[in-house]
Amino acid sequence: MKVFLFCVLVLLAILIGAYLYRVLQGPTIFDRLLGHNGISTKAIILLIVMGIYFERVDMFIDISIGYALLNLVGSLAMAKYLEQKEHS
Amino acid sequence: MIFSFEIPLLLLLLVTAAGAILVKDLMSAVLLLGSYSFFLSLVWAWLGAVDVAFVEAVVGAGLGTVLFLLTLFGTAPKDTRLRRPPPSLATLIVFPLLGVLLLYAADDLPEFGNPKSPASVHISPTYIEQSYQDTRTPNVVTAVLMDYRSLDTMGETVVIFTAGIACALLLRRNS
Amino acid sequence: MATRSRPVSSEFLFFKAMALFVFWVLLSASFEWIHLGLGLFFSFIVAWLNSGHSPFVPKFRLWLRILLYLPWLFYKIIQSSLHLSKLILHPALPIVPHMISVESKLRHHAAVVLLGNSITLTPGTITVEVDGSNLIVHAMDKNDEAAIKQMESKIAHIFKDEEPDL
Amino acid sequence: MDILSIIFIVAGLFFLIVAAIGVIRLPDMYSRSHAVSLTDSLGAFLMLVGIALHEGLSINMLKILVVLVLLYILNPVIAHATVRAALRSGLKPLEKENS
Repeated sequence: MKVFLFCVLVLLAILIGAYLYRVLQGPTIFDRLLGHNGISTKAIILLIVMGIYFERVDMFIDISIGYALLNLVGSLAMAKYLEQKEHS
Repeated sequence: MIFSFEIPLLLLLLVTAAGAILVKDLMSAVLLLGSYSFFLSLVWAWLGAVDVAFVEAVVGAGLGTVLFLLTLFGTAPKDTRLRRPPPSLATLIVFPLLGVLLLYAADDLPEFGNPKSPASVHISPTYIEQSYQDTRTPNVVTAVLMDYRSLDTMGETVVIFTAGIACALLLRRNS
Repeated sequence: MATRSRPVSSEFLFFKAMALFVFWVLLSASFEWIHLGLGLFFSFIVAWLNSGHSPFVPKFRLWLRILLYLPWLFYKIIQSSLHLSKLILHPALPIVPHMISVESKLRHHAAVVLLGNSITLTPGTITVEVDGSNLIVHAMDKNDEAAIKQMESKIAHIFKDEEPDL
Repeated sequence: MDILSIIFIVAGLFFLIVAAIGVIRLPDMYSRSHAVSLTDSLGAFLMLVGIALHEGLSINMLKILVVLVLLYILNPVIAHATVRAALRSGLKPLEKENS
């Protein structure tokens, strides 16, 4: 089980790399924003898998809840900014 | 086995940091810095410092991004494109030298996780043995941060709280 | 505060505070009296501070219907996920991206929110713009319009007994 | 129980990989947002259910389910906000004719 979870962790890191490619390469700013959202979802999952791997889920789960809430604030602010920028 | 997972995380960090410097647009740089904080807090979480990871996520990914954005809101630049002149000759010489020097110095540091390094034999055993009896906190890093050094941490928390209040006030005015 | 124009119903305040309190208990995971008391106190404070927003209090019957709607939504999500995976992995990438404008007959804010959320949750369709009860949806496949119609009729059935507020 | 959770996690990973391929491969921003929503709704669900099964019945399992509910409520909001900002700022969606 430990080995399997480690493989899952590495695979998730590689997937984050795929999203990072989109963030770095994206033709428009919205592609970057989208990649950022994908990265944060992966990071939430990665944290929980990490918690299972260390068998200390009670510590890691709180950070992932915090991530999920903060991600909303950051992304909404970003989307709102981009919306207003084009209007003015 | 435990340490090899740091390599992909550190690679991601490096790529993000380089991207944040090299990208052509101010908005994208802000976004990349947000991702950078995410990865950095993943590294902290992997090292077991859960509180540091949480603060990094709150300050770096949440507040930092929103504060950068509010600055962009407030200044309202017509053009957020970054223009950067090519680096001068002195930069090209000094910084690689500095990097080589730092790498050379890092070679003399004790190995990561070495039980005989000065940091591990001096005070860490006391913390590891006594922190649970002293504070009833299950995580040693949390015990050090939140109990032994709680005044220091309280100052940091006040800073974060102030930043949060400033954020809320500015956002309210905008909406 | 410009948002506090609507009257604050005490019932709504109570529900909000209770939801926050459950969240607090889940996060702290300790059942000592001082933690519970502090949690209760702060949930009421936060609920009172934020009481200016939506006065919508779903009835119990409505919750039950929404709960019964969720498995169907989940079935739809699995179905369209498999379909979208097939489209993405297909070497020729046979997608047909297009915009659909949906003029729904829903007359509730909550119903429109539920519809938009369900559309976005279903892979292959995403709500782009909401104006009143009209939605603009970006879809990847030609058959998605029928699925949205079906979803809308289900949600209209959920909200059929409520007072329209849109 | 371990076998079941491994099956769930592998299925979730499959959807995550498909979504990552889609994010790289799809042609325009609106279609890429579909790939991201694919991850969020089914991949994350399967992975988190697998992890919760592995964890067993405890308060941690409840917290994992809370993360799941938060993801299901918040991610559509984020996706919608992103796409709406793109539309309002005048990014034209790619319209492909049936052929």
